[in-house]
Amino acid sequence: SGPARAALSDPTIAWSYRNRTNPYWNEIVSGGEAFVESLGMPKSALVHLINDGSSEKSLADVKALLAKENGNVALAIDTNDAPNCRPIVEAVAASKGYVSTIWNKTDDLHPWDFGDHYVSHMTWSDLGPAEQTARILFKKMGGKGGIVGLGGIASNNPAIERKQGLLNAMKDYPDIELLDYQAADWDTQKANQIMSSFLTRFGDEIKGVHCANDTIGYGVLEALRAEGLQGVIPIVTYDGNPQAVDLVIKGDIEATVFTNPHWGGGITAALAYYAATGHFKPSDEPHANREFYGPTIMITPDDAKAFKAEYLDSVPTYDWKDFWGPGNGQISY
Amino acid sequence: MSQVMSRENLQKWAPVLVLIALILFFSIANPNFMSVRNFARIAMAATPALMISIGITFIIIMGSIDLSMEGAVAVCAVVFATLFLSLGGALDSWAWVALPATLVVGACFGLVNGLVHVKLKIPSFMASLSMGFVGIGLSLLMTGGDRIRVEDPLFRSLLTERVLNFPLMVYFAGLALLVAWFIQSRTRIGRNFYAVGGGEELAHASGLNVNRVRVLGFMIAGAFYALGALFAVARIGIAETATGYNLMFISITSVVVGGTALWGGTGGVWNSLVGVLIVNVIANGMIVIGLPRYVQDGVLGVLVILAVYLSTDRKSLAFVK
Amino acid sequence: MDLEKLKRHFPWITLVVLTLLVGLMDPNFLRPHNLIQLAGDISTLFIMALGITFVIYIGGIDLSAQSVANMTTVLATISLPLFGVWAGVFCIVIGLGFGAVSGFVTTRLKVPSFIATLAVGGLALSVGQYASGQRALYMDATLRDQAFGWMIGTTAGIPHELIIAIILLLLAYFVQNRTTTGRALKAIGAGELAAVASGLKVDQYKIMAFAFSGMFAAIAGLLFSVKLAGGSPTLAEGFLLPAIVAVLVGGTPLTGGVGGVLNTAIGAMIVAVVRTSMLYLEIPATSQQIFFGVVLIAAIALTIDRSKMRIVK
Amino acid sequence: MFELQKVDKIFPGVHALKAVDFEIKRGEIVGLVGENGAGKSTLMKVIYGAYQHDGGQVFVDGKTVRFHNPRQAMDMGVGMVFQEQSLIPNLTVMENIFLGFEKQFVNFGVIDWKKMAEAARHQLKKVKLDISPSTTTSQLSFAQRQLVELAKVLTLEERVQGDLVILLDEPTSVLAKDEIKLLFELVRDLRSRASFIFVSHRLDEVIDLSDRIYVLKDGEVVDVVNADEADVDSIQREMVGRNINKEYYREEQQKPYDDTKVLLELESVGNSGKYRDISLKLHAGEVLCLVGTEGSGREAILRTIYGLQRPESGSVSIKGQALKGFSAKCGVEKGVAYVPRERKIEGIVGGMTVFENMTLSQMGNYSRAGVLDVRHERALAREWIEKLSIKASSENADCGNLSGGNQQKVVLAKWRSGGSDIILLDHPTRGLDIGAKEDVYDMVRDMSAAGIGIILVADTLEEAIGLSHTIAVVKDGEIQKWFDCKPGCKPSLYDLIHYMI
Ligand SMILES: Nc1ncnc2c1ncn2[C@@H]1O[C@H](COP(=O)(O)OP(=O)(O)OP(=O)(O)O)[C@@H](O)[C@H]1O
Ligand SMILES: Nc1ncnc2c1ncn2[C@@H]1O[C@H](COP(=O)(O)OP(=O)(O)OP(=O)(O)O)[C@@H](O)[C@H]1O
Ligand SMILES: [Mg+2]
Ligand SMILES: [Mg+2]
Repeated sequence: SGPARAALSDPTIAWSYRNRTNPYWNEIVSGGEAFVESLGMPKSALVHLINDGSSEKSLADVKALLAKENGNVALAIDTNDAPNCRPIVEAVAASKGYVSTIWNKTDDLHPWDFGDHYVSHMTWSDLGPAEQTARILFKKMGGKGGIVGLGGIASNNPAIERKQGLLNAMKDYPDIELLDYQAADWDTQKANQIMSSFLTRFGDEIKGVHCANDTIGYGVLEALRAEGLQGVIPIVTYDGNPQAVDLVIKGDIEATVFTNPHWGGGITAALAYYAATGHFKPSDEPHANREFYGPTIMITPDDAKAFKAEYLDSVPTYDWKDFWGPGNGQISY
Repeated sequence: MSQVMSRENLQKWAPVLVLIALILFFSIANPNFMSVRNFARIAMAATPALMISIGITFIIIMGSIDLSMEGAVAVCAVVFATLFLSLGGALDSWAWVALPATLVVGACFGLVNGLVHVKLKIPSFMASLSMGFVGIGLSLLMTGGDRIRVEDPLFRSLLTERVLNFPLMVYFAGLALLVAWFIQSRTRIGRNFYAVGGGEELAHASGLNVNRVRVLGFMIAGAFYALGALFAVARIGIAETATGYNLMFISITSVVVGGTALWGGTGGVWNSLVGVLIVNVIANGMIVIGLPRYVQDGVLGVLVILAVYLSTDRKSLAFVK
Repeated sequence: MDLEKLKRHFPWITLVVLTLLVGLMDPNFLRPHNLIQLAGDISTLFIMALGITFVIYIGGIDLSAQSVANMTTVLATISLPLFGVWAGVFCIVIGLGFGAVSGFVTTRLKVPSFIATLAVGGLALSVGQYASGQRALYMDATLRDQAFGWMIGTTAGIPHELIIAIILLLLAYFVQNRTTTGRALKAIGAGELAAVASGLKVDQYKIMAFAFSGMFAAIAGLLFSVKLAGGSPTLAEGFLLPAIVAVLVGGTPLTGGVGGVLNTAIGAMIVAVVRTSMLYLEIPATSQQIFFGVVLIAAIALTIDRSKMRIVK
Repeated sequence: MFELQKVDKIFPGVHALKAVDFEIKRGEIVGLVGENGAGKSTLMKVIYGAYQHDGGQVFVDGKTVRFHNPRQAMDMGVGMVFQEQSLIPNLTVMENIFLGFEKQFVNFGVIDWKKMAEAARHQLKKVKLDISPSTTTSQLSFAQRQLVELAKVLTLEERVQGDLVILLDEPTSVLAKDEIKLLFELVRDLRSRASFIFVSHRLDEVIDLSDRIYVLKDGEVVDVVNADEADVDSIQREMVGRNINKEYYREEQQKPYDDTKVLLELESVGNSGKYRDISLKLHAGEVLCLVGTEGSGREAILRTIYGLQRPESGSVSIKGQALKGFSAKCGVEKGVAYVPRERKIEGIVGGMTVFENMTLSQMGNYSRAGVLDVRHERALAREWIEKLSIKASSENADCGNLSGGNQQKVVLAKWRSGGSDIILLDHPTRGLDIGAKEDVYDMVRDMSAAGIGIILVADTLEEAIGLSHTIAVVKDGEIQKWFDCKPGCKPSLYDLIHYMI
């Protein structure tokens, strides 16, 4: 890769993400836009590359953008599928742009192998938090009884980790039985149907539900509501969407995990941008600053109100140059 | 002769037999399956899908196809939620207007769909596929990607209130089914669908305004998509762009599994009811008997092929496309 | 009369017009290098569309292509360490097999291709999910480059995927226009009963068409997983609709017997241009779907040759 | 009352109607004759609004009109019975009869079935057809459907005030004698109310029924004659533009066949519901004719020999070896050719060019290792277009756009050029004009002279008698009687009909 060449002058800032139909990504985008505004540019200055779950489109769009801007790009991206990460960063590096990634990346791929152009990768270690939510769930259940789990798209990293977290927690709870765990593909409708089928299959053996994210949680809640079981069977979710937080406050959800997508969206763009503009030189940073975990905040009925006040009612203004403060340390494999 | 009759009859009733066979199979595999509560759950899951399938049935009878339902449902769901909330968000206030308004929106969406199809002479497959994108886009534009919660207890009572163990929405769906049946068998437009499906050129040559029938067909379908959207929102309590996802292929599959031929002219809404039930029984049953997720797609596929295989009268078919 | 003659040329005229329109907005778009890259990036999707063309050409439809490609990415990744280059052959054969199954189900069991392929797609998906162990897999970089490196590089600024796509296109074109198979497929698309009454082995040809489709889907999947150096049962998500759109926008109607693989090449490029144009026209995120839908309607309205379609269903 | 002036109709590559002047007087029956592709159907479709004329004018009662669709024509009292069947099979008879005009039985969009059935019965009575209005149309026989179509057109009587114009495009080609008689009576009865245009290739019928006869050739009106001074020969001469050989069926060319060489043998072949215990031998150069009423099973027999249907009992052997596989493929490989009755569906592939159609059954002969030799194909096509004087703009013309007759010629050319030596002809001359018929008869003679065996299901008994060496009368799926038809000692119509019914 060699020494970083003269940095870019006002590169195009772009965010490439899955879709707009999901509150999580909307939060990410809002962060990205907040960052762009912090540079004194209008929201609209942020370029959106939406792949609708298609790695093919994701890659094609990025290449097209690089071609259009001649490599003068600061790109923040979730590559949608881990394998898609390599060709993307290779393409960006080849055209001397700058990219920061979140979530999906294969383990054999590292920013430092690309000099300065692959600025950073942030992911969230869902193992720990998912384990914690599980423990909260088990406590609520009195440490025994059957549970069911509904996961995300089976091959997605977060889906795998969140399931693993649940399994880890179970090691300490011999009386908890995992009745079944099925992938609900992050989809509310699917989750709803799977949950109601679970109710048929296990009837009142089900004492608790572990959901891989909030959208799944909504489906499960409604399936329970239909049977008049909401509030009777405790559930835990993940992501900490505003609506989920409200449900935690209402006590419908026992716990969810806030990964601060707003900050994540902003800071990922910021990393790419400030590296591109030469504000800092990635290759001078320690590995811990190039592959790191994002922040996670556990939300339970006790602290939900306070949390809402602090993070949601008025979105805090972040210092987009404090790249690593809120982070959670280097990624370990 | 009589034995020919019985063969035809068997073919005609094959979907029902398949449905019964499936129910028996799953019940044996897991007795819990055979319970009113579970049937209620299947019914709930099937309600929105049934509305969509009824809508597409009319189109398929005409020998056309409609792939716009995902977009249509998204638009209807979002429009409903927005209107409902802006009108007070309680069914016992003026907000009830949102219900009929949504049906109108659905019909209008169908109208545009139909006009694009007949006026621009674009095959329905493409026209509706494109309109699907437009619909998704519209709902996205309206919500900016956020989801809208509809929590009015009266409206949600469609899900929460039960009569004879079945939630209200199931009965309303049944009502809609009867209406659809009436349209199909008693009304002029309904019969014209069959005429167009049986021989479009001939129908035109004998003075039928085929394009008008077409457009009306898509409007009626649109209205039923709107109903589907309403039930979907009632079931989940959320209106969003994703409300319509995964409805396209499954609803068309249901229609065909029910015994309505894709080349038009035959079948009807009762077939679609059976088809929808078959598909939902399979979906529910596979989980109830504890099939791992990764085999479910395959199993569904095989069962669908089997069902269609049994219910098609191959002797009378020269070929299928 | 002249219009009639012109009609056949509408697809590529539309393509050129669209390209120039975007070019007006931003001349950069027209840089050869840029256009070549555009073509290169659509190649994988085009290869899948190429296969689907054969099925639509005989009046059917193949909805299994995406799932077959998904499965292939997994199988390719798994089998690479085992078979090396032969992993490619292995995948292609599997794809061919799944296609043939679809063909068998439509022709022999008389299940409409729309449903048959959807169902067979489900099978492929299950195989993919099972084989992947429900996780994203990645290829060892060196192994990949040894076996399939030739697939991805560029020569004289031309991406190898594009070259592969063009070679496949020429092959398909030859089959379609110069061979008895191609002629038979056309006859089946335009008048199946007459084809039967002329003593053609219609069922075999139909199964062949589906098998082609499966094979091309597998090639697309293989190419894609090599490109991404990995596989997952969802890697090829989002291929299907654009691929079908490419075929239809190119001017091969679902009624069959008309159009062909060249049209699909044009159609794929149209899809690529429309997709990229959103970037150049700076369409806001929430309007992109609408834009795509509307442009699609316009493009199809222009490209399809209705003179060969007696009725528009 | 109804007049066309200088009407032109141009299709891609075909000038179908050239400045046609045409007039129908009140209560008149106008005959319209012409070769295949002369433009009869096109002319009718222009009058009916199915096609729009590109030049000239149409007057109704002196006022110019332009019908943009059949609907408008109907409202002006124009109705048409089509050359091809035009009822919708999956609908009931009554729905077909009132298709597009249900309004009268509809209130608030709801159909009153009783009322419609009543009205339908009334219409069916007009054509003396005694079937339940709620029968599904697909269950009717050809003839019944034809009558239902007529009944459908006759609804104009009630619907439209004033004069009607009813167009009959070859209505008789599928009807049996007595049905034709019934049709003619009807037409005559209706003159008070309606004028008719009557298209047929059977000139005697035309002369018998109509008052004036328009002769169309290559899209031009070459003559208008009054029926009473018209005679078949002169009209034929005008249609074809040359003398018609009196010895129509080429009997004088009939050579005895070689009864030592058996090409095809059926031994007590049976197929439940279609035919029973059929045994026959076909020799080289023999023309064997299956005679029977509609639905007697002849077509089914042909389809079995060709391999489209598998017999349930008995054995079929071709050139000494028994058939095992039953598929069209096998048939063709064994040198069997089949000219189907459903020409547009099974005969030609619409949307494919003439030359592609001609080589479809024999691509093997025009390809090396699966690669086609298109130049060679074209040459063949040009040769046969020439030979059979097929009206097509070129060998690249879309077969689907050829007129019925010319399509048939393409089908024949396909098999003839393919060199099959057992040829099954199902109504080969149905819908053909004399010119074309002559060509067909010539081909039959040539083929039999060339030692080809032919099984023929003829359009008319005369044809059967004229052409065949041997006649088998089929009734209810069984062969009733064999006749030997050497020239000179041919059986009479009466002999045959006696065994047919
Ligand atoms: N839809 C069409 N498109 C192009 N050409 C057509 C079309 N219909 C008819 N033609 C051409 O117009 C001419 C007249 O056809 P038409 O069917 O009127 O002949 P016809 O007198 O009815 O013949 P036949 O006695 O065989 O029915 C023919 O050359 C035919 O090829
Ligand atoms: N492919 C087929 N499948 C089912 N039934 C058939 C088939 N072909 C013929 N039949 C039936 O066999 C009987 C004989 O029909 P066919 O058309 O052979 O009469 P036909 O003797 O050819 O009369 P014509 O040739 O004068 O029309 C009819 O009842 C017909 O419905
Ligand atoms: Mg005609
Ligand atoms: Mg017959």
